[in-house]
Amino acid sequence: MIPVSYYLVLSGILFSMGVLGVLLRRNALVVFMSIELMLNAANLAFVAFARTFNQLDGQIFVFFVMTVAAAEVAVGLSLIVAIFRSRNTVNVDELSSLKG
Amino acid sequence: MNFFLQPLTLTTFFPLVGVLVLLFLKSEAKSAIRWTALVTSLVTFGISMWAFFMFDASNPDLQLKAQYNWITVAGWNIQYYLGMDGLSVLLVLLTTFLTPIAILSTWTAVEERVKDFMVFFLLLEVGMTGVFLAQDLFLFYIFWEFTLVPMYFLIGIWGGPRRIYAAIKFFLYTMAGSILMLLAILWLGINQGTFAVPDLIEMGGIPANIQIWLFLAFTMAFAIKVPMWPLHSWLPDAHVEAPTAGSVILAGVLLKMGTYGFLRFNIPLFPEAALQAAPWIALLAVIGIIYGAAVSFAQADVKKLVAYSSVSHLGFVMLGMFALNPLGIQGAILQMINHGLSTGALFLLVGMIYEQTHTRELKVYGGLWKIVPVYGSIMLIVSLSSMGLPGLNGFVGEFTILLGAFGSEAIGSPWFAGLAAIGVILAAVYMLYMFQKMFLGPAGSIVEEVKHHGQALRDLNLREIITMLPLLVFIFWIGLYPKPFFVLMAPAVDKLVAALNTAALAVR
Amino acid sequence: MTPELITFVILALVAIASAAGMILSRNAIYSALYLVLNFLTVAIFYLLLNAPFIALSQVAVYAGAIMVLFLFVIMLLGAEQVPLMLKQRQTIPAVLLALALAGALGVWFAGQAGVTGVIPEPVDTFGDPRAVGVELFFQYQLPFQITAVLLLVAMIGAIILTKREKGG
Amino acid sequence: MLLSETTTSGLFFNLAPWIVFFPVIGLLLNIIIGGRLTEKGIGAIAAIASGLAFVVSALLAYSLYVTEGHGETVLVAEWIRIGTLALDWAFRVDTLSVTMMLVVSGVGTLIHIYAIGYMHEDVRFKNDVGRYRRFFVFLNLFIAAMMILVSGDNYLMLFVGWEGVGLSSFLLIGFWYDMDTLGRPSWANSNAAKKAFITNRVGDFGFLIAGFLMFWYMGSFQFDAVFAAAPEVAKAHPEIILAMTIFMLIGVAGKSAQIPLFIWLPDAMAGPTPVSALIHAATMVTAGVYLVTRSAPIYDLSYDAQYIVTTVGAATALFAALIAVGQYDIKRVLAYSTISQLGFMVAAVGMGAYVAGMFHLITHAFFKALLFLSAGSVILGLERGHHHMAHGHGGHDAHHDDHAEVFDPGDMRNMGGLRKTMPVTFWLYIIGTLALAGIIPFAGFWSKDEILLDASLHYPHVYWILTAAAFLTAFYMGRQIWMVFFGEARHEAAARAEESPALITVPLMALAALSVLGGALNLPFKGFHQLGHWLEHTLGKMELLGFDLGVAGLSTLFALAAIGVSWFIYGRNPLKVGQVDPLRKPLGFIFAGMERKFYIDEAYKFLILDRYDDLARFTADVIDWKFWHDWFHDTVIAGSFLWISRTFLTEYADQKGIDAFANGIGAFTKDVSTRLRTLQSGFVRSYALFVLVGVVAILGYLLLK
Amino acid sequence: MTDYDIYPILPVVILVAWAMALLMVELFILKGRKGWMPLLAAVGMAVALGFSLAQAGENLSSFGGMAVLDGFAQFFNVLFLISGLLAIAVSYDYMRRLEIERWEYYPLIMLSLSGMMLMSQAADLIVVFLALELLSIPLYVLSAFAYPKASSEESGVKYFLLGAFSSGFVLYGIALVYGATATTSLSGVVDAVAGGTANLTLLAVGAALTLVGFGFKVAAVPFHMWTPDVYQGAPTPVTAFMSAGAKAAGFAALLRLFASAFPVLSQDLTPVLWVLAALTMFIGNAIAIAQTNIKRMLAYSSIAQSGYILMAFVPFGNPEVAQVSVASALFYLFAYTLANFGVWAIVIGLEKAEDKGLEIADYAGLGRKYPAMAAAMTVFMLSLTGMPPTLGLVGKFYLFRAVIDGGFPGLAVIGVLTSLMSAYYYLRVVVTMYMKEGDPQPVREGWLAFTWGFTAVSTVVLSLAPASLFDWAAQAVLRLF
Repeated sequence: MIPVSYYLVLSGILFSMGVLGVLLRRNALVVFMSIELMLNAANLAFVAFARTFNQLDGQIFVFFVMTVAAAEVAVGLSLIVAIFRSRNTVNVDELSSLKG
Repeated sequence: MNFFLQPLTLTTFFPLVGVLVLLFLKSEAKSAIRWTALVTSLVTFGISMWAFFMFDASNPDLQLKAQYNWITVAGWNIQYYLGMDGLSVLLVLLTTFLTPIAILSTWTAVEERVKDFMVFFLLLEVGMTGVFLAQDLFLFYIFWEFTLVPMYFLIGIWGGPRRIYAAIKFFLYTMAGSILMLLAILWLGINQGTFAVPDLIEMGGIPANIQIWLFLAFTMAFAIKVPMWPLHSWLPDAHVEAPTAGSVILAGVLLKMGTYGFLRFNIPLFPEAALQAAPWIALLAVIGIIYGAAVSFAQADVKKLVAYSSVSHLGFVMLGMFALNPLGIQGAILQMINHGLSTGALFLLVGMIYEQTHTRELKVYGGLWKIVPVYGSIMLIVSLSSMGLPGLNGFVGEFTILLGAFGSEAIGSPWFAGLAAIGVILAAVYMLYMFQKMFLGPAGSIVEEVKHHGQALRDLNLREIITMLPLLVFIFWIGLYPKPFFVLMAPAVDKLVAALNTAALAVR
Repeated sequence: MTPELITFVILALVAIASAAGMILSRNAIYSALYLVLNFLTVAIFYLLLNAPFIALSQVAVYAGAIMVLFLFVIMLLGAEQVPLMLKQRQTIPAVLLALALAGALGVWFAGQAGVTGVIPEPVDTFGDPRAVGVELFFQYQLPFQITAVLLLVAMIGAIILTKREKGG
Repeated sequence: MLLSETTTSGLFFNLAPWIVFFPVIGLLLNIIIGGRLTEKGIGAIAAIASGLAFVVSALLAYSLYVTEGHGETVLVAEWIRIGTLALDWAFRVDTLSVTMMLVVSGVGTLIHIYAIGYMHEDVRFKNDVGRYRRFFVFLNLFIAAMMILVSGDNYLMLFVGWEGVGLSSFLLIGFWYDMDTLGRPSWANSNAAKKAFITNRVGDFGFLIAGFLMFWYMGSFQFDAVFAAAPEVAKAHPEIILAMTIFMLIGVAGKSAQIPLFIWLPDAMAGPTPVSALIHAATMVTAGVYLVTRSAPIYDLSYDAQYIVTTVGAATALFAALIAVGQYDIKRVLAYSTISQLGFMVAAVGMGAYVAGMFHLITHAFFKALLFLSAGSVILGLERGHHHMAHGHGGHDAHHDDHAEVFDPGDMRNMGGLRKTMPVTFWLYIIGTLALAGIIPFAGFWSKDEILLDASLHYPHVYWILTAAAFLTAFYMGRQIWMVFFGEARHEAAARAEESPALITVPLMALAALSVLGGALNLPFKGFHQLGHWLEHTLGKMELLGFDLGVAGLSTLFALAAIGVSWFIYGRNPLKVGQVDPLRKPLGFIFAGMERKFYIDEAYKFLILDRYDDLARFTADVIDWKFWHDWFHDTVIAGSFLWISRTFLTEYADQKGIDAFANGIGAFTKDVSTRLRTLQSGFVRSYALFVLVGVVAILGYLLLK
Repeated sequence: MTDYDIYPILPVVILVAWAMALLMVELFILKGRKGWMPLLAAVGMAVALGFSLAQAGENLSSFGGMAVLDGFAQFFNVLFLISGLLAIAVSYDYMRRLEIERWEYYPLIMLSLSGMMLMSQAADLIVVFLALELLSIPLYVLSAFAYPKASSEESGVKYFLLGAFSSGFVLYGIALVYGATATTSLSGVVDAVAGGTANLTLLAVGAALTLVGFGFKVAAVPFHMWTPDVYQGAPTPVTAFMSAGAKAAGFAALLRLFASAFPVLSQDLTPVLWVLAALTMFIGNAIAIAQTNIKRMLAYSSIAQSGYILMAFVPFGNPEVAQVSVASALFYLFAYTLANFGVWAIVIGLEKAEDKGLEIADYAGLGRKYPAMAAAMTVFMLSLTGMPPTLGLVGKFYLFRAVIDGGFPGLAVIGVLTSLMSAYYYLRVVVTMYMKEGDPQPVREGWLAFTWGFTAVSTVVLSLAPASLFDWAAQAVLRLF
């Protein structure tokens, strides 16, 4: 069997890539996807740990995270849609009228 | 005894009754507002006199104590603790005494937002009295900070052209000092388990190396308030911009809170540190004396001149206090009162003429004595008192201070007092300069100027004379027969000095 | 190298590559599709980690429902192209910091062999829907109810934000 | 309270406080009801108050006479009690203080009477009748203060009087505060007043320091206690005694116009003439002499101190006499003469010749008061003449019109030939002059001679200096007589001058009598020495010198010679209008120096006053305002405060919103803040970047820790 | 076996049920009568508040230990419910005035509130996470509630993106905590640590990452940058609710996690918290000085205030002091909430359509024209500065005491110095109100006036008699450890 730490390292890498996506992309949708990637990486870690302890708790946690992700996506996408309607853009850098 | 019927509680909080009444008055009813404020402050003075008659001068300890547990939950041990002893009794009376006088002086000077003015003024009185009476550090701190607020409004709303700048500066400087004190207070409260000053003094036992830090933290707060050189920069701004009554209270009472703080907290709480710091504070005090006098002399604005003279005068107070012997300390306490009376009176007088001429430039004045002889004579007496003419109050204070400082073991060298005595010469220089430029010599351009506007400079009216009269009485009384005043403070000061001597032995 | 390990490495590389593809694709649709691929590989990992129920949920909910929603919105908004613009001031610090983050996490995880070394195989029913369901409805009753409310909230929110009332 | 106790011994000691109370009552009466009284009434109240003080003094003297000089101390109230410091309001009645009281109240009363008439005219010439009352209030104030000075039982009470007389001197010098001596609108008189006060304050500084030393080494301010402790201190710390006496000497120099603080006295002549006579000749300026005499037990302990004091006195005597020669103002000559004579006295008491000093103090009070008042009479006479002259020309309010030529009634060059128009004054003046010049048998002869004799025995160099000064004294007085009373009138006003009324001349006659007979107080013959014996009760056994024909003869010879020389120069060929002083040519720049007081005032102004002024202005404008206030407090403290905040700004905030606090930091701040403006840029991604920075920082810390 | 006693979470249940009912009821209320909605919502909250108050002194747990009811939770529940009530009081008029009356607003507030309350009652990380989302998601929506106003939408999107980003960190942190201790229950964590089975390194990293997430929620520097933008853009009542409730919820979670589960990490995390607190105080105050828009100014001020509360975390590992310090944080939060709502009520009163009336300069003349309002504002400013006679001073006193007690005088010095800085900008509002001439025209509306009046009076009165509040805060933390 593969040492669980491999999964963890992978999860760390994916998480960091998600973070990087948030930092680099200007398309709000892609930014959002990157956040999903971060959540996903966390889920991987949960499942890996669950396997370590041979416990279901970690898996259950993942289940809840997915639900949360779904809820977030619903709200997040409708926000993005709303702002696209009024500004006709999904470029997050153009959302900078509030500053200082 | 009922909580509210204790003399000290009543003295402190009675002005709130006036505030309450004021809130129900229409702001157009200016006369009613003024009378309400005046009567309130007079009654407060009466109550403080009642307290004074119950005060036993021969007892060195706190008296008329009002002591209740206030916040004793959650590991706190905060008390509502008021008390009066020889160190504070005169200052309390000074506060309640000057307030009605200051209110009286606003009778025609303040026409704008009279109600707000009086509310703030009475609130200020609560804060000031509280500062002098509070015996619990927490309570003290609350009163201490609280005084800032009404004063800030008094300067900021009714002040001169740069009032906002001055108000903010006043607030920030004072607060800058006091927040460090807050930490020191907390340290004491935590480590000694109580905030009650008498208990803290009795406990003692703060290691010398920590004492120094606490001493410095308290010193920051008080030195800014005094103000000691070189922390005086807020003073001219605040004084020049403040309305007359504000200046009177500022000079008369608020500055004393700083010196009183040294006396009440710094010296008894940290005797070892006080002994170590004495020469340094004396040095700053002497610099302040000379510096204040010199700067004062060079001012073209009367009010500024008087303001800077405070730096010089309070230098004397600090010098005397840190002589740490009975002479110096008693002189310092008396000098606090003297400065309150004399400088307060000076500000009143400057305000009275300003009301007519709307200028404080020295160069436009001159020859006024001929035109307003009563005013000139009173100004002369007050100036003389301020420069320490024997027979008037200023001398008694300055003399005992210098005498005490000259032989003080804590300061350790007569040079400080010797140099400070030069301040006596310089005081004459700037005070006479002011008096000359305003009242002597040929009539200044302002006389014509005022005439030009269809008026003539008038002499003091009855109200103004009544305002000044109590001050003059005390100026002479203290000058000629200060013994009753010294008697009041002697036991308390002796007790303080005895404790210091013990500490001095411990240091050696 | 065991076959298992080879599978893992390959899948891991796919996961990383698809994540990179998502980040770097100019077109949001490609990004979404790369993300779906990433989710699918992760689902396989779940299977490898004895979490079949979660794996299925991952495919159904994540790769399926959620990403479809994404694609749907992308299409709705006209698949607007927002340039990638790697030559911006933030790129270098962002990359360095992300590397640092990955490095820090990697170092910690790699050093966790003591805890995460060889683990005994769990019982067969581990992670199957029934076991998960039991946990979910008994032990995790409260969170389960919360998620219900959460979804309700999300629904209300989505409706409010996208419903444009007449004259509003 | 006090009167009830007077009879305990059948004597009047307990009346002592009334020497102060009477004048105080007088001045209060005048303040309160004076407004409703006539001028005569006001003057009468003041004069009676002073007179009553004299009566009390006399009663005290009688009491002392009865008790054979055993004085008493009368306690009025405790004043300051702190620890070991015990100060009382207590009056000391002994022969020394009573002598001073008599002089002060005696001469004072005469001058009060004189002033009733003098001021009546003066306020009319100066066109401000309202000031009449004020004058007498001040005059009574002076009497009260002077009485406190001479009768106090401790140094501090003495100091109260000491400063009190300084104050009244200030008020009276600046009496005509809105003009100069010629009545023109000016700051001159008030400047003179201020100068007097401040110079005196310098002296007071010395007094104070001496007092501090006294308290910390001798433990008291009370005379007896101090004197009792002094010998031990002298043994243990001789330097302390020296320092104390030197500091006290500074006080003496201030009050008694000695080098280096004499500069105020000539200017003090700005005050009305009675003031010059009373305060700046007869009484107040002698306070220094009194102080040294009073402190005799301390001075006796230090030869160095005595040497210094006597040298200062002698130098002053000569120096002032020199300057007097070059003056034209009738009162100024007398003023320098006063300084010079004070020098004699200080020299005397410095030598330990206290009786001689006191003796000269008394006689000088008589004849110098006489001279001043006569000079005042002369001035009034000239003013009257000037008034007539103006009327003669039809001008109505002459002294008020802007005449092209301003008439100075005190300038001797405007006088001449007054012996005809003002005969009474002339004779009175002659008496005063002879007394001052030391011509036998006038009062001045006896007292001055005693000083010279003492000096010749103990301090030869002082003797010669003083003799030279005496010679010059006779010379400048002679010069004055010739210039004022002889020759021809050099101004129309002098020609039209009128004799003064009796109210003025009668007090002068009294003083003249005293000037003639005053020497009888202490004739240097065996069996006389009344004053010496009288004072011995207080000062202890004295060396009472006899009459030395050599010294007396020499000084008389010198005096006569000086008068002769002055006749040769000024009497033989009287000055003509516009003629320069005949001494100017032969003496050259020395005379210029005499005329200009050897530029002492200028030197002080340049070396001290201007420097202090510069220093004060520099401190105020540059150090305090520009540096502390604007730069340090506002720019550095407040500025850095704002800078900190601006540093994190994106948008450079609106300056107006931040008030004036930010002045002076604008440009720099703006630069920095624009550079850092992107921090709060509004960009989601950069916000996220900051979150990551935080995360990495924390994780990095955990990793590397 | 697991117990499902809902009593411990009864207020939450009531709130959720009420919110759902309200959504239904709204359909049946006639168009002109919808003004009943806020009132109904308030009644629901009041009922919940009543139950919550009645729960004082309880110490229960339920749902298999996932939810607890202790003094701490009760304190926060009451605080949240008060915030909620005040939020409704300040909302009603505002929504009508700015024409954004959408009746889902009130249920959303209530649901968010239930998330906050769950947060304080959570004893399991999963509940913490879900509660976090439950409180956040309605807030994302509410921030954008004034759509199609651009600034409001922008604020919503920003808040959402950054919020989701930060919850990613929380989640990852929880994963690591789970990995370190094999449990998500807080008591399990404690047991694991005590039993020596925990991997402390992983635990530290996990705790640090949760700290990041919640640091975002409470606006700690450097996770604060969303705050001013979102506060400015969101409808002002939402901002008020956010700045009081959401912040308090973040602190509730942090306090519970750190004080009860992670004390063992104090060695590692104390310096981190120290720096965070110092930075937050300093930067929040420093930037606030330069603001001219009152909403932004208050946003930075709220950042700074978080810094003060964060100070109380610093000694969390010192058992002798931790009680005091947590209690002081509670106390201060209470004081902050009162003053904060008061300020926002006044800001709402002065706000005009199209973001007018939001400059500090717009407050000129308030002191003369509307003395009571200005006086109340002054009280709030003084309270936030920490001046008497206000609760803010007492709160700071308490906080600084905890910090000094914990042995961090340096931090206390930074604290007092930064309060000095804060005095400058708080005072500027007072200066503008009283010392400058102007003609402000605030809305005069009963509920707004009630809000600022009530909070101002409470702020002053409680400062004079703070004992009961002290006691409450102190009791609240007793069972936390």
